[in-house]
Amino acid sequence: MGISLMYYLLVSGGLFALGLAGVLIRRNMLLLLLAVELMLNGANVALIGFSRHWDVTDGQIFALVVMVVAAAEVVIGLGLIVAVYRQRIVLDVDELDQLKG
Amino acid sequence: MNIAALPMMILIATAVVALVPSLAPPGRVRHLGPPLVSIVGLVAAAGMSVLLWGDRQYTFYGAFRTDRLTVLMTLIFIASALVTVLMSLREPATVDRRGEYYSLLVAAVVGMVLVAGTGDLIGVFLGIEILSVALYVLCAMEVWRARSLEAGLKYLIVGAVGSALLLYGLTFVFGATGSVSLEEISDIVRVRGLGGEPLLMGGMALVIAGLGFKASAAPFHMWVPDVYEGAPTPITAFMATAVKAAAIVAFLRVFSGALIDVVDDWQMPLAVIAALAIIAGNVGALVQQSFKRMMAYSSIAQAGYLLIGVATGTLLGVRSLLYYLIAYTAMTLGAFILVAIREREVEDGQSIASLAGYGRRSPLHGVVVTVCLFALAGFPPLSGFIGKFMLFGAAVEADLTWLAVVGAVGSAVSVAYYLRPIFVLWGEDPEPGNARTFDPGDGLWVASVLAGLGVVVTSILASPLLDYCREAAQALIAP
Amino acid sequence: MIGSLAWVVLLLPLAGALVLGFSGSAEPPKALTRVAGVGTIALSFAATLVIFFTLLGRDADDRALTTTAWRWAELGPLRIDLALLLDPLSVLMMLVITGVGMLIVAYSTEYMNHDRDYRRFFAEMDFFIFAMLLLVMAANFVFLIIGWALVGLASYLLIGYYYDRPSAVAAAKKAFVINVLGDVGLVLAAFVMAVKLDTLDYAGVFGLAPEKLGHGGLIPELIAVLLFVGAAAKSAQVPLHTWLPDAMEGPTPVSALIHAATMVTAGVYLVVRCNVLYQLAPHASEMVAIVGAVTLFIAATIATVQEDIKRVLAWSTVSQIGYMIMAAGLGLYTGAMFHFLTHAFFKALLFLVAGVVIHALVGEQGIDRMGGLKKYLPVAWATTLVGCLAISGVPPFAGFFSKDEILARAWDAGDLGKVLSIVGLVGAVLTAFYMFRMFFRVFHGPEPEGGYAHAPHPSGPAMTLPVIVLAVLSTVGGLIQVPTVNHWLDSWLDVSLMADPALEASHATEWRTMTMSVIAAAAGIGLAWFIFAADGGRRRVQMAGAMPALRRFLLDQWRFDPVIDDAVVAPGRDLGDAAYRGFEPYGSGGLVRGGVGVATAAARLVRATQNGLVRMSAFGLVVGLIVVAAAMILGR
Amino acid sequence: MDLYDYLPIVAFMIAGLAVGGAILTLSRIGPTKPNPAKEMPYESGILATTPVRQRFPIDFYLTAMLFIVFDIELAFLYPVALVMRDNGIPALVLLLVFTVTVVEALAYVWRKGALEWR
Repeated sequence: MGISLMYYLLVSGGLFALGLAGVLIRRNMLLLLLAVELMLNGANVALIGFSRHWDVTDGQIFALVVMVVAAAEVVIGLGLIVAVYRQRIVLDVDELDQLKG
Repeated sequence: MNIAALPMMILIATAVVALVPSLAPPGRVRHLGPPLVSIVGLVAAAGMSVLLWGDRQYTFYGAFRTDRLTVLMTLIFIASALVTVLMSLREPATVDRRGEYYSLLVAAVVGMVLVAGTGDLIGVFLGIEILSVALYVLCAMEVWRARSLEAGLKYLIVGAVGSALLLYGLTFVFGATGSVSLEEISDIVRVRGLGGEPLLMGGMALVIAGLGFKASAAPFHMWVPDVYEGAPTPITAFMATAVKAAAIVAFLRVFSGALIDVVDDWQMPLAVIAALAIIAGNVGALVQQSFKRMMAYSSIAQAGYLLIGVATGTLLGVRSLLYYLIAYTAMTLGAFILVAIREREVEDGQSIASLAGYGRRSPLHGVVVTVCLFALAGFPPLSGFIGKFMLFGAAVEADLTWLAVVGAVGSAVSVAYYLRPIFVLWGEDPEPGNARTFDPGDGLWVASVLAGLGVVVTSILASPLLDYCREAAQALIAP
Repeated sequence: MIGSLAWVVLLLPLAGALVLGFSGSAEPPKALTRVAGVGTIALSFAATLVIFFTLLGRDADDRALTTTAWRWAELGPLRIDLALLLDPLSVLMMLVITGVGMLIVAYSTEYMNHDRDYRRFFAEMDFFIFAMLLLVMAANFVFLIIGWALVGLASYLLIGYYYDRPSAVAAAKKAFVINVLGDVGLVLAAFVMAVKLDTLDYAGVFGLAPEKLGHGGLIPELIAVLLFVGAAAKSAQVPLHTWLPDAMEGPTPVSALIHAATMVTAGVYLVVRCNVLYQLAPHASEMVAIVGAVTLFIAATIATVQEDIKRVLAWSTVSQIGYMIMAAGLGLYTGAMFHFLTHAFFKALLFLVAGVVIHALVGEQGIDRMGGLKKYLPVAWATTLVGCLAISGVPPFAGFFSKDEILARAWDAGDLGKVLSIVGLVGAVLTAFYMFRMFFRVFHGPEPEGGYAHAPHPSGPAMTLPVIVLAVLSTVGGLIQVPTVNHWLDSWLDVSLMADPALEASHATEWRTMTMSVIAAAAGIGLAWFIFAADGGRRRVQMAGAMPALRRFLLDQWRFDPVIDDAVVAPGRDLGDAAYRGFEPYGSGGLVRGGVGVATAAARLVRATQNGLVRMSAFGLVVGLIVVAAAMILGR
Repeated sequence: MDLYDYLPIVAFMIAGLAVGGAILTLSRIGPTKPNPAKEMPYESGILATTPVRQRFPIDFYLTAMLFIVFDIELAFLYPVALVMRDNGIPALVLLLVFTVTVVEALAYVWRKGALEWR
C-alpha cells in the first residue's frame, strides 16, 4: 500500500468540491459541463482509492463505467449547446429563461 | 447463464432494431416502422417478464437479479412506455427522427429495468444514467422549439450534477463496505454493525440527494416544472411516471434492500424530503394556470407520497408504495394524455382555460381525465385513495405519524387544484375560439382508454394487486 | 335470498344511469328514457319493499344481515369487504330513498318534458340514487365514504345541470367544495378508527369501540367531531350551510330529491348510525346538539324574509335538519329518524308542489309575482295546505308527532335538553309563520299587478299523482309512532341502535309539550294570517318598512358569507397582497377560499424560488444535501 | 512500498517546473527587440496564414463528439480481452452484441448524414 487512502480522498474531495463550486458560480455552459466532469472524475479518484484500499477490482470497473457515462453526457451536452448556439447564439445559462414560474 | 435477463435483452434488441426502419426511404415503413417495432418489442418483453414471476434468479454473474420486484417494476415501466408510444404517434417531435425517438425511449426502459433488477451499485448508477442520457435527448427532441431545447439543456446540466452526487454517494457506500454487490453490502452492514459510520452516512446522504433529484423530491425539485413544461408532452408523461418509478425502485434496492439494517440512519432524512416534496408540490400547484405545469408540481407532491413508503422501511410501507406506484402511473398518464390532445387541437392547449367545455364535447376523454384527477386527489373508492390511505397507515405504524399528518393535509390542499380542471372541463362553456385545429389521431384514443381502464382496474382489483405487491415487497426485504 | 336482493336494489339505479349515460350521442325517444329512468327506480323500490316485509316477518334480533360480494382490500389486520348491511336503520333509509325517489323521478318525466338534455337528467338522477343507496347500505366506513363522495359528485352534476348559467355553475362548485371539506373529515375519522381499532366494519368498530376507546376520552371525542364535520357539511349545518340555499339553482325535482328525501339527511343518518361512538363522546354529542339547535333557529329566521319560493323551502329544510341533528346530539336517535321520515314526506311534497306552481307560471319563482292562485290550482292549494300543516306541527299531520317527540324527549334529557327544547319551540313558531306566510302569499292575497301573462295551468297526471301520494303520506305518516299508544318505530329501530339510551318522556311532559307545540303552531299560523291574509294583504304592505335593520340582517342570511369573507378570506388575501402583487380571487366557497388565500401566498413564495435559472436548481441540490445531512445527524 | 518510491516522480516534476520557469524568467532578462516575424505564433516553422483565434466550423465539433463516444466505448474492449480466455464463448457473444450495437449506431449516424462535411 503506497499512498494511504486519505490522500486519495483529499484529492477526490478537492476535485468534487471544485466542480460543485464551478457549477454554482459559472455561467458559461461549456464551463458548466467542464465542472460536472470535474465532479465525476473526483468520484473516479475515490473509486480507485477505495478499490486499492479494499483490494478489489470492483471500483476500477465502476470507474471505467463512469468514464463512458461521462463521455456520453458531455457529448450530448455539447450537441445541445451547439443546437442552442445555432438558434439563439448564447452561451450564458442565465439567458435560458423562457421556462419559469 | 439463464433466461432471466431475457426481457432486458429483448428491450435492447428492440432499441437497436427500432432504428433500422427509419433509414428506409420516406413512406409507410419509415413512418410506422419504429413505433411498430417498439410496440412489438415492449409487448414481447412484458410477456416474457410475466413468465419470470417467481423466485429470484441471477444472471451476469450476479450483476442482475430477476425477482418479483424486478418483474413488477418492469411491467410498470413497459406499460408507461407503451402508452407513451401510443401518445407519440403524431407528436411533432417525432416527425423527422422517428427512429431516434422510439429507440431512445426503449433505451430508457432498458436503463430502468437495469435499475430495478441490479445486483450491485454499478448497475444502479449505470441504469440511472442510461435512462437519464436518453431522456436528455428526448426532452430536447423538438430542436426547433426553443423551449424544448432549453428544457433538455437545463435537465442535462442539473441532471449531471445530480448524477455526480449519486455517484459520489455510491462511491462512499462502496468505500465504507468494500463491496459493490448489494447482497454483500447487506451482509457486511449487518455483520459489522455499520450504523452511524461517518463514511457510510455521508454516502447515504449523497445517494439520497442524487436519487431524490431523479425522483423529483423537494428541495431537489426546481428543475421539474421547467423541464416538464418544455419537454414534448408524451415525454413529460413518461418522465412523470416511469422515470420517477425508476428512481423510487433505486431507493428501494439501495435503502430498503441493502441498507435495511441501518434504517435508523436514513429514515429521518427520507421522511424530511418526502414531507418537503409534499409541501412544495401541493403548494406550488395551487397557482398554476398551465395544466401541464400544474401536473409537474403535482408529480413533485406525488413523489413525496411515494417516498413515505420508502421512509417507513417496513414491508407494509414497501407494499403500499408499490401499489400506489401502479395506481399513480395509470392516473398520471391519463391526465397527461389530455394535455397532449389539447395541445395539438388548439393553440393554447396547455392552459387550464383551454379545457373549457371540453368534457361535453368529447365525453370519453373528459370522463377519463376526470376519473384520473379524482384518483390523484385521493377520492374514494379510486386507487389513489386506497394507496394514500395505506401509505399513511404504514407511516403511522412506523412511528412517522407527523409524516402521515403532513401527507393528509397536503392531500386535502391538493383537492383544490385537482378539481379546478374538472370544474372547467364540465362547468364552463367552451369559448368560440377553441375550435379544433388539428386532428390528434387514433393513438391517443387508445392511450386514453388504456389509462382510464388502468385506474378503474387498479381500483376494483385492489385486493389481488395488493397480494402481488406484497410478494414483490417480500422479494425485496426478505432475503 | 334477501341478501342478493340488496344488490339488486343497489345496482338497478346504477344500471339505469349507465344505460342512459352511455347510450350513444343521439337523444333516444323520451318514452324509452322514461322507462329506463323511472323503471329502474320503481323496481328497486319494489325489491326494497320485499326486503322490508321479509325483515318485518322475522324476530327483532334476526333483522340485521350482511352480504359480502368480495374482499376488496386486505391491509395487514385491516380487512375491507365490499359488503352491504341490511338492518332496520338502513332499510328505513332505503325505503325513503327509493320510494320518495321514485315519486320524484316520475314527477320529473313531466316537469322536465320541455327542458333540454332529457336523457342526461335521468341518468344523473339515477346515479344520485345509486350513490345515496350505497351510502346507506354500506357495511363499513370505507364504502360509506365512497357513497358519501359519490353523492357529492352527483349533487354537483345535478345542481350544475344548467351548466351555461354562471350562477348554477358557481352554486354547484360551492356545494362540491364544501362537501369535499366534509369528506376530508370523514376520511380522517376513518383513518383514526383504522389505526386505533384495526377494523372499519360497522360491527367491528361499534363492537370494539366501548372497550378499546373508553368513554369520554380524547380519541372518541376526536372521532365523533371529525365524523360530524362530514355530517355537518352534507347536512348543511352552521357554518357549512351556505351551499344549500344556493343549490336551488338546480331543477326543482333535484331540489326535492337532494333536500327533502335524501342527501341532506345523510348527516343525520351518519350520526344515528354511529350512535355508539357518540355515546362514548359526551362533549362531541353536546356540540352536535348545540350546532343543530343554532342551525334550526338561524335558518328559521332567515326563511321568514325570503322572496323566492324555493329559497323559503331551502331554508326551511336547513332548519328542519337542525331539529334532527339536535335530536341526534341529545341521544334521541329514534326521534331524529322519525322526523327524517316525516320530513321526507312533507318536504318532498312541498318542493314538488312548488314545482307545480313554478311550472304553472312558466318558470316564475318569486312569491311577490304570485298570489290568488287558489282558484287556478285547487289541487296544489289543498296539497300545499297539507304540507304546511304537517311541517308546522298541527295534529294529526305527520310533522306534529315527530316534532313533538323530539321536543318532549329533549325536555327530559337534562338541562341542555331543556334549553334546546325551548329553542325548538321558538323554532316551531317561526316555522309555522314562514310556511303560512308563503302559503297565504302564493294562494291567497291579491294577484300580482297586471295579472298573469298566461293563465296558470294545472299540471298533468304524472306531476299530480306523486304530489297526492305524498300528501296522503304527510297526513298519516305520523301515526306509526304516537305517544303512549304506538311505538312501532322505536321497536323497529331498536336493533340498530346499540347505544339507545331509550329515553321515554314522562306523560306529564308529553302532554305539556303537545299543548305547547300546538299553541306554537297556532301562534305562527295566526300571525301569518294576521299579516298576510286577514286584510287582503294590505297589512303586509304597511309592515314592509318595519324594522329595516333586522330585515336586512336576515336578508343577508345573518351575514355568514360576508363574515366568513372578512374573517377568513380577506386576511388571507391581504397576506397574499402584501407579499405579492396581483392576487386574484381564487377558488370558491367561503372557508375554503380563505384557506386557499393563505396557501396561494405560500405558493407564490414557492414560485419566487422558481426563477428558471439553472444555478438555482443546482443550488437547490446543495441545500437539499445539507437538509438531508442535517436530518440524518439530528434524526439519529 | 511507501512514499519514497514516488521520489523520482517528484524529482521529474521539479525538473520540469524548473526548466519551464527558467525559460519564462530568462526571457524577461535582457533587451527585447520585437519584430513582426518574432511576434507570430510558432507553428513548427510554417508561416501562419490565418488569424490565431479562428472559429472552427461547427461540423468539426460534431465529428469530434462522435469520435469521443466511439473512442471511449472501445475502452470496454480491453477488460473483456483480459478475461476472454477464461470465459470463452459467452464472453465472445457479449462482445459481439456490444460491437454490433456500436456499429449499428455508427451506421445510423453515417446514413443520417451526420458525417457529411457541410
